[in-house]
Amino acid sequence: MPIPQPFLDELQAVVIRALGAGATVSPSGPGRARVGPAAGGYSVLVPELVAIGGRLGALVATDRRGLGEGLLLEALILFDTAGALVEVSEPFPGPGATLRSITARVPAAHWQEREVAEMFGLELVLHPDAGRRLLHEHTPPGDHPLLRDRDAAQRLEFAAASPPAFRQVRGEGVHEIPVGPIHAGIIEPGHFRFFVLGERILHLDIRLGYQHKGTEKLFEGKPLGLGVHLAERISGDTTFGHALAYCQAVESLCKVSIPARAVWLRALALELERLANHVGDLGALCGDIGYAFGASHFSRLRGEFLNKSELVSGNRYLRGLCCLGGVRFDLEDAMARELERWLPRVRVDFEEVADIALEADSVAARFEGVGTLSPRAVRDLGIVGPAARASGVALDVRADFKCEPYRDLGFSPVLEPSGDVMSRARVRFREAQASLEMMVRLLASMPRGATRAPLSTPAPFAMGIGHVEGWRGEILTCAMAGPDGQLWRVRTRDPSVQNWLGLAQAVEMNLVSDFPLCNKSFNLSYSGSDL
Amino acid sequence: MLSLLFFLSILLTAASGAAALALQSRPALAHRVGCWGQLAGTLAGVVLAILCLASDAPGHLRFDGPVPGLGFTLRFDALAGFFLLLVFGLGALATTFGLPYGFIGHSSSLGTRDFCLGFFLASMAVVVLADDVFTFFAAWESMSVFAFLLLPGEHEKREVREAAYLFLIASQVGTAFILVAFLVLAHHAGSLEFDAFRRAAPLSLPWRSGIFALALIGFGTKAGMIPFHVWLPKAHPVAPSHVSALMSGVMIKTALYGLIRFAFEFLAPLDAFWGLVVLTLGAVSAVLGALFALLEHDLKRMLAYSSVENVGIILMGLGVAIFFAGSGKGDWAAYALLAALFHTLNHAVFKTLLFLAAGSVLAATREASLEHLGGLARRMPATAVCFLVGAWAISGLPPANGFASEWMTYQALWVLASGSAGTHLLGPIAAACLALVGGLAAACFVRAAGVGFLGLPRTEPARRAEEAPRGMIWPMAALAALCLFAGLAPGLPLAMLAGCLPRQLSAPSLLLAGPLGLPAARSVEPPLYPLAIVATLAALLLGLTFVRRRLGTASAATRVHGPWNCGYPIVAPRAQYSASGFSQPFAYFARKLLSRKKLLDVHARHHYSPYLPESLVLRVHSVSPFDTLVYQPVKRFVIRLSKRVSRLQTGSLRLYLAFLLGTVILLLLIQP
Amino acid sequence: MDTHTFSRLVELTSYSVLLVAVAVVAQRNLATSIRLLRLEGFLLAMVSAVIGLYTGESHLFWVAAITFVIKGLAIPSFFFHVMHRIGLPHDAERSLTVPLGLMLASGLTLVAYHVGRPLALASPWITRDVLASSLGTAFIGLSLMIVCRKALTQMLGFLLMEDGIFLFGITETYGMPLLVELGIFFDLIVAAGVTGILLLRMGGDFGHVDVDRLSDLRG
Amino acid sequence: MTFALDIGFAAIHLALVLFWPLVLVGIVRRVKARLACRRGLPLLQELTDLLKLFRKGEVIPDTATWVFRLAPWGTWAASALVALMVPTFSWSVPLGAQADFILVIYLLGSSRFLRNLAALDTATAFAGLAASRESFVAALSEPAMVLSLWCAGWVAGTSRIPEMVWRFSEKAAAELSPVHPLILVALVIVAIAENARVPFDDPTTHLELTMIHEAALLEYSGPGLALMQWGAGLHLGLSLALIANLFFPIGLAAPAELGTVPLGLFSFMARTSVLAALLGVLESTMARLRFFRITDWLALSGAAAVLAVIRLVTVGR
Repeated sequence: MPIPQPFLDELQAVVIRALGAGATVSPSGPGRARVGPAAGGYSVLVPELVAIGGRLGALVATDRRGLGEGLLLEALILFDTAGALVEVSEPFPGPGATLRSITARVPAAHWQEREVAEMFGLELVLHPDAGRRLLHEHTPPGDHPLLRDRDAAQRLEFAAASPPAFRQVRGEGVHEIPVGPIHAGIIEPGHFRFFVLGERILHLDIRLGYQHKGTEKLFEGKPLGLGVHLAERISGDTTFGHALAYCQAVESLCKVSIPARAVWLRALALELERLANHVGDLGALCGDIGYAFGASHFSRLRGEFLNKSELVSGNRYLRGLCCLGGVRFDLEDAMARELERWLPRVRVDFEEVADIALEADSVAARFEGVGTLSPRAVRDLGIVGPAARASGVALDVRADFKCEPYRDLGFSPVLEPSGDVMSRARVRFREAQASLEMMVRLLASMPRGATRAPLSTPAPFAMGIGHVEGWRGEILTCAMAGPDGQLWRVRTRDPSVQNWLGLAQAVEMNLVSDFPLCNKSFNLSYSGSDL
Repeated sequence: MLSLLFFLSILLTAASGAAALALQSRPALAHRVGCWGQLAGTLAGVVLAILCLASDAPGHLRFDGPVPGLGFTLRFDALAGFFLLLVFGLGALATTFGLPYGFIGHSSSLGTRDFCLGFFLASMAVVVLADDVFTFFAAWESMSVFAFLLLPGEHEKREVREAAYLFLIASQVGTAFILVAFLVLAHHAGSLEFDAFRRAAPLSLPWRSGIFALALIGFGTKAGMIPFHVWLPKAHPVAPSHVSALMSGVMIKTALYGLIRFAFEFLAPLDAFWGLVVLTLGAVSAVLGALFALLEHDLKRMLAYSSVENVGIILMGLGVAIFFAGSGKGDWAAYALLAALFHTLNHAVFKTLLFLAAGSVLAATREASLEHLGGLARRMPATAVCFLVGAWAISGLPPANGFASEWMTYQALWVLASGSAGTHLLGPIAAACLALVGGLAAACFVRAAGVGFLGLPRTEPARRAEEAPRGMIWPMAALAALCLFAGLAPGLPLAMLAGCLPRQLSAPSLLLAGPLGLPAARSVEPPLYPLAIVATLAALLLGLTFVRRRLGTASAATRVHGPWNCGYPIVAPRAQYSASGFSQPFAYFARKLLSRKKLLDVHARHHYSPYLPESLVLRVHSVSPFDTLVYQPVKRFVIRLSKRVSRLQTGSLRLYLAFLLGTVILLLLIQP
Repeated sequence: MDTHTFSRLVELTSYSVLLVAVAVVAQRNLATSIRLLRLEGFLLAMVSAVIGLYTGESHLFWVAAITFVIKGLAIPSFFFHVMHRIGLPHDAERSLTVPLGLMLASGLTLVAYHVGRPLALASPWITRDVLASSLGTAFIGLSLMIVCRKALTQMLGFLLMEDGIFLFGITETYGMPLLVELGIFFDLIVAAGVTGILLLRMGGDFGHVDVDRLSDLRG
Repeated sequence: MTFALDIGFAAIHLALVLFWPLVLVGIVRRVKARLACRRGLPLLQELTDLLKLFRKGEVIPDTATWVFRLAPWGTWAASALVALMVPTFSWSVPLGAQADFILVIYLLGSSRFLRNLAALDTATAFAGLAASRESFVAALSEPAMVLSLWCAGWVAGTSRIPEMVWRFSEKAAAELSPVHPLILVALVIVAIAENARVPFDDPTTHLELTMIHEAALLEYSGPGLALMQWGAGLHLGLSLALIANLFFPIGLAAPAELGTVPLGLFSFMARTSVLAALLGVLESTMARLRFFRITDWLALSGAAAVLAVIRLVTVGR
């Protein structure tokens, strides 16, 4: 889809106002435009673009010193209503250069700026909360893993360090509750520092990074096909979403057009993943409030969806289904018929359980009015996915960017107005319903033909972008290949990176005992945001 | 013998005080002389008290005063003996504590303070012995004045000064009510002597009710009964701790003493309805006192609020006693009064203990706020154990003495419920209030002990605290032992108290329980034996240890390691519950009652977004509704009035005479 | 059925009616309140049937049946329907906290007893002890109407009050003439219907999220 | 002979009161599992767990003092002491003469006092959280508990629990006053709150921030944890025994009559099992309350008890 001309004109005007007369906007692909590397391209232009309705997607820094340049910081700005993606970039001479923070004006940049700074050795200035984001305090100060001259095989050093400084809330009787990194349940590690007065949360500081695995570094130098396996392991519950985003990125790099049947099958798998997770989340929400009925029946239903995922891909988490150029396995007709028979049945079952669970008074009493996130905070913090839609902000890659096959099947995002836990639960419930509906339509309109297209050689150092509405929200993956045709740099922005900020905001002034419920209503990935 | 002991004790306490004042230029010597002299005096007083308790018939002592008819009359009877025992017994322990404490604490005005303390003790003793209006008032006033003089340890602090003046005003207002009550009685009896009151024919019911109301307000103000309590939590904590202990442990008891004398001796026959009023006020005081104590994070102020609570519990017993006495059920009235007196004794013991422990903490850390304490059990183990025993007792948990008297109060309410129709309902409701008080008090003292003494120290002074010298530990240990003793062998103190009961109430059947038993109100029910319960407990524990021995394996060693704490290795003092945090649910629950305002100030540098504030500060403004609704208007009125009066009058005796004259004229006008 | 069992049974049921009314006060949840109202309807139908069984008056069975249908089934379902149609929030708003509301309810019950005691002692019927609990139920319903801000919860209070009066009527007169009862039911249906229609009209008013309410709920 | 019989009865009571609650815990869990379409753990799992924990070593936080070490023993012993006062298969109990209901409530309070103190002793935030919440719930549930037992005692005309049970078991069902359902409602709510069950607390949760009772145990291990859990089990057992015997006093064994023992045992086990199963059903069908809504339920319990009082006052027993 080309970008509409009036929008391009408006963009051009803003760019000239921000960067001077020399700067131009040039289309760089379907729905994409770019503003060439320029001083202030990040720190000056991005706030301007956000001011006219842009949303900060991902920050992608690359170490181009080997190419005779310095570091390049690219920002992907999304214009959801126009369906456009604008790449802006700013060059830096090298590690140690100063990166002017825009977090004060664009709070959505908060975590990603810190990641860029510590991974590439840039000095972050004017950031209100500069500090370690992924590497913990024990990492020696000079170690910047994503610089190209740092060996991937080299492990992170472990040096003595002082504990992290938290922002303090002062006042008589204010105290802290440190939670994690090890929790009593089987969940991922993360440290939450609550500043409370008794039961009231005054402020929450979230420190992650315990799941940092160096995924982005591991991509470097790998063959393109191997990258899929790595992408599938970014976040265990979004196997297919991440794989799909990676594949889309590489495919756009190689300018491959995917056969229609593969597109349909990918959508089918994506919805299946969404279903399993949304239903599982509803169960977990019930479990958090000790509502045994909801917890057990939603878990049972989640099992059904996982089993059907296994039927489609041979793996309960859809691992190995997505591959470059299409999908690895075709859906046999017998399977399709089984799915068609199963879908109405499971839908009735699911709706019955959800009707009882979400309508139960004791459940509603816990969900309503808790953990409210305002639409304003959603826009400011760049919240994506169901969390944004539960606050009434219509953000859905499937609808906004006119993706195939949703464009043809008539898709509109699910919205809930109030932004509380109930809204997020209801968004999940209704999205699951919509997914079931969508699966029926996908199966009915499934085109025939090949399921995989061959790849061509990728253009070196160009940026391919994958953009997928995963079950948790928008996944952005950027891939670049080197001259040898291997991966040179891959950057993935999981929706969690943005949404953690929303969680911290939503729980303020709530009760301590309601936090786990709020947390579960967002259900964010630690692994995906720690990479 | 009695008079000799009386003079010995009074003179020794007062004279050693005077000596201390004289030696003021050498504070250390002055303090030693004052303390030892007072100790000797109080010990003589204890003997006197025991003699009073043991004597069958009341002894009298009389001097003629300068003005004919205005003599000093004293009466040594068992009730006075009991309160005398509180004054001198606890006085002795407090002075023992005060000797080393004085050297640690404020050393500048030691002589003056000992002087005041001596006269304070002596005047309290005279208050409970006084047998005519003039003596009573002279002692009562001097008690208030010396208490006032003991208050401002630090003149420079505005709140301290304000608390002291509030105390004075409250005392005077209360005194005025009592005075009027006395003068009406005196007018009726035609004499200022209490014996004449006792002998006089009873007044008509409306008059008696009016006098009772005046006395209740007057003594209630002194006792810290809600809604006349506002001065108490402000004034008591600013005194040096052993003085606060005497104020909370003993001084407010003199008001209860006065109320008992009034109700049972001067105003007989009683009216049952008064009892219900006292019971209701007691229940309100108990619940609100406990709640306010729970929300207070200054250790001594918390203890002061808890005195309001305990006075409430005593008043509940007293109310039931008055009710039964008024409805002619002498044995149940005796039981309820016994419960009230027993709780008076118990509260005096554990409140003194807790204030002394607080003093010991204050001396070691100079911090009174729970938010700045913590971890003291490691640095001050003996003080911590004493405080814990006190906390256990004041929370009313078995087998300490607090439980014994609260249980008796429950029993009294239980029989109240089987009274006439209207009181059916009050019994269980008051019992529910008492249960609520128990729960709140337990929460309050778990918090005080847990936040103050356990966990990690929250500030540097708490980290560096040193155990109190032995001279301060002994009195606390003695009091702690008393708490347990009175809880395990409640029959002994009860037997003593049974001798103090007013003549018209006697219930020998109640004391069949023996020295170890806690008698039930209805003699058909068996008594409770705390020692039996403790013995069973011990047996259970022994059995359990045996089982544990048999089950334990050789590899099952005990290791000491950092707390689990969610895998976060650093345990910070700030990461434990604070006192305010602990009581926040209660504050939320009672928010309609408190009018507290909380503000979270979010400071952000101007170009930083509101999502990432520079700093956050929580401010809490807490305003007591009693302050704004009841006390401030009264205070303003009294100040205006006293300004006006002071323009006309100077000496306080003449002021009283004017009161007297005015009242007498008024009464003559009113009475047909 | 002997007299003793009968009086115990009626008293037990009337207490349950009172307890359910108190439970409505203790509930901030609208749906639960409506369910409790339904329970009230069943209990009242039971009382009518029991009295009918005891006295042998056949029209009381008719009353029981109609009560069952109207109070037990029709009105609650209608309210559920209205609630779903306009998507009411689950929480009913009160201007009193629940503990305070319950204190008020207890106080009102006490008043009901004191007011009702002389009446009850004068009553010739064996079920006279029921009088106070029926009065109490009516008082609680009335107080709920005063305390609640929104129309639906006020209607709830009205129905409770009506339940109390119904209980009073049925136990103190052993069944009013059927015609009178039919008249009452008719009133009831009209009242419920009018409220429902009004609510449906004002649906938009309820649909929005009240910020004050949210902040109140947090705690 | 009578003395020997008394000893025998006491021994049976002791065994029943110490170990039967562990089975009851198993029953609650089993019912919950069944309702969640799971098979569930063996009924004696709790006993197995306790034995395992007793054999293990113990880790004591270095922040803690003697209070922390003492607390498990104290809380267990206080709960066990109360268990000796609440009738089980027979209304005669070893400590019958001392079983005043106020003493029972205050002994449970002592147990809680120690536990909360030990929680604050660990200097960790979760334990403090538990202490604060538990004190809050307890302070509000105690009045309701006193009121409801007061009414029961009033109907029976005694303040001793075994005697109340005896008086109730003497009366035929028709004689029971209509205040019984009211007291039952009040007592059941309070019992659920005091035992930290759904909807007040969730004993199975792993979320530290939502815990009330469990958070106080987070730092305990080995025998200390075993005692704490056993103590909680005892508490549940005696609550169920109290409700079963006060409101459904069927088939109680008479003291010193050996022949009535089997029926008494069977009836007691059956009644408490049914109550435990009902608790399991309740826990499966209800979500937990929001923390500050706990007060609403406790107030309802209090109001039910007050209604009972009003009825007793005006109409009589």
